[in-house]
Amino acid sequence: MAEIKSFVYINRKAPHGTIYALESLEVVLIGAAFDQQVKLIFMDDGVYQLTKNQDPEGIGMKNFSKTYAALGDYDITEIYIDQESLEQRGLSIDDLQELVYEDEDDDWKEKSSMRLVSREQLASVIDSADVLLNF
Amino acid sequence: MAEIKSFVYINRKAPHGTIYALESLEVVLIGAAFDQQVKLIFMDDGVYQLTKNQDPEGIGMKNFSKTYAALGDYDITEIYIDQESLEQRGLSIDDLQELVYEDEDDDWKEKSSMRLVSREQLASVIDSADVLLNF
Amino acid sequence: MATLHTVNKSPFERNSLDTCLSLCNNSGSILLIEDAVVGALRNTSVSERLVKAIESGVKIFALGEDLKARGLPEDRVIEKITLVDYTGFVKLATENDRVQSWL
Amino acid sequence: MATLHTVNKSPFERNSLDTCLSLCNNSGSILLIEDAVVGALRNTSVSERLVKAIESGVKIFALGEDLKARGLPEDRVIEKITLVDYTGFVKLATENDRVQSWL
Amino acid sequence: MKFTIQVNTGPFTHQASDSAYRFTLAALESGHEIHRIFFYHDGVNNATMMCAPPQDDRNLQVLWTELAAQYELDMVVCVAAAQRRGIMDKKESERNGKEFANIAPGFQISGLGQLVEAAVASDRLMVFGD
Amino acid sequence: MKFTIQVNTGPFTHQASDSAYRFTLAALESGHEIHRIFFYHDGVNNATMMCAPPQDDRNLQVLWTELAAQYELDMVVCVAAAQRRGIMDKKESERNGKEFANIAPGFQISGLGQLVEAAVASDRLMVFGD
Repeated sequence: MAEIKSFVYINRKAPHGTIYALESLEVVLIGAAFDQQVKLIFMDDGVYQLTKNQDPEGIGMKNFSKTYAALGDYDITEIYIDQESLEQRGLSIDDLQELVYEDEDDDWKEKSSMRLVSREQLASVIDSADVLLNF
Repeated sequence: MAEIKSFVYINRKAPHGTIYALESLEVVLIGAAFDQQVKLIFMDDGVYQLTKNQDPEGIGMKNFSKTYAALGDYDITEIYIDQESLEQRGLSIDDLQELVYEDEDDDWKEKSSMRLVSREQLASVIDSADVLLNF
Repeated sequence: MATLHTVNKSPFERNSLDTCLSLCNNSGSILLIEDAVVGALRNTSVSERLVKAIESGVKIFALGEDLKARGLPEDRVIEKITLVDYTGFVKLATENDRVQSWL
Repeated sequence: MATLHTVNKSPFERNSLDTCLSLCNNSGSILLIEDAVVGALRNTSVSERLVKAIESGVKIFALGEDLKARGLPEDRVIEKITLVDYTGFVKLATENDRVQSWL
Repeated sequence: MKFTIQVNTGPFTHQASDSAYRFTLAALESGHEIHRIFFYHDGVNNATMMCAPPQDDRNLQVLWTELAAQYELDMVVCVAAAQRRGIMDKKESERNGKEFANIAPGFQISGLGQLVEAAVASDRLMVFGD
Repeated sequence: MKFTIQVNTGPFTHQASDSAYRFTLAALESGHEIHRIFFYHDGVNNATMMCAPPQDDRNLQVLWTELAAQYELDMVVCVAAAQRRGIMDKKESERNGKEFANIAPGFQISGLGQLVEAAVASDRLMVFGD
């Protein structure tokens, strides 16, 4: 397993209504241990996974949305957000939690992992992946 | 259980891709034994449940579409097909199997159970039901 | 004879809200639950359809617990959509004559 | 670097085909399987979008077994959509560089 | 008022079984009667005694079982749907040549007629599903 | 070519597990290698030995078990997803205080790392789901 592959996780489902968002995050975190190149895409209803202030106590579920903040610690620093999906849903990037990482090549400065992109840019991320995981 | 209620079954899912169409039919057939008034609606992707010449052998499933022909024998004689759903899907009523019943009040003449209706007509079928079952 | 319609899927992903709107007359009520509550926000690609339904007399509700779970602020909800809790959901089911779940 | 996109849900019920079309460039292929094969017919509310994609260079396929299961006649399928069987599905997966399943 | 609750999804994967549970609880606490809870389609998976979710997560099977005990609820699992998906009581398990039963306490296996009967006998049928 | 197959849905409810089975069979018959079949989400329900579908219907668990025996396939069920949904081997069953195991022959329980490892080691990952 010396080969390094590019893994792209595409998150398209809202959280809580189905378990896909939670179980996808479990794969991403486990996958981070494998030293592959990892990119995450949040698009369609997947953008709701990153909304601030989620509080699922009233529906009896746990608030796993806080776990996304740990992605930077797992060296996951490329997170693509589909602009069109946000717009359709009346959301802006400010409605999402900010995901950051510390750049070891730049004196451990804290930098944003989030990239607001167009469909065209997403298409090239997808077309450059070795492995696509869709949730 | 002397009371007679009006049951309306709304079928909105394509067959084979999910089991809902098959398991819905099981409820309808069991329900027919209860001497209630029964109406069936086929709309949205539910209209595909009635297409002629289904042959799911190649996907390893059984062809339960033949069972719909028995609905008349179970005294289910009011079957509503949503015109708009057919049109969106490039289908016409001729693409569907014809469901018939024998009218005991009219010398057991064979009559069609199928009624091609508008959304407006469907709305009144729904709003006159006692029990709505959605598949 | 009023009908309560429930919708539980995101209107950006599925057609069930649209179908529901096409079959809900002006004595009816619609309750958005689970992932469907995302449709309750203002300025989305579906909000105009909901506003039109409200203007035609349809009453629209959304389950507050589901909105809160998804981090969607109450003050961004379309005006005249009423938030209810589970007890309010039960009450809506009793106040209407039947319940139609658009699954 | 070509991508095979698979879609398995009805385009009349879900947004996955539309999303797929918006992200499939003209070197890509789309295979319709399971309930998505209903989108392969001519004269539907989605057929124009598929024809446009084909004209732009996207190759579109549909799984014949799934069409047959649903009683949809081959001669009603959009011209230039190619029918394949499961062996053809495997072949498409090998001929492209990666597979993206729009679930 | 008398309710029948139909649950079409398994626990965890879809929120619908949580919604059904919370609606049922709210109806009972509002003084209404639950005539029957009917588990159909993947809903039969609510009745497996084998679930072991993480400690900090809810266990819907246990929640249903406890609610049924507290309010003496009639929880019926459709036999045809259950056989497809592998939920068995002792009788069904023996009849199908299985080694054990896996249905949790408070649930019982019966036919689809129990759904139709319940819909006739209740004022409202509430369907929760995918 | 080397494939890994991911199965996200239980048998019967969604066609995706049938599609996964048929794709796997066609790949094997075309001379390709199946590196691993990984069952995730509701896909873990393919591995229950308790299913008893009608006589005239397919039994996907049996089909998977037979295919695995014939081609010596590595069929892995995700442990976290399986615990949520109540699929256990003997070890997991004892650890979770259950009375028996219900995993069918040919399936084994392991971690999500097995999915990532398989995706790295294979030429193609095929995902079948809802």
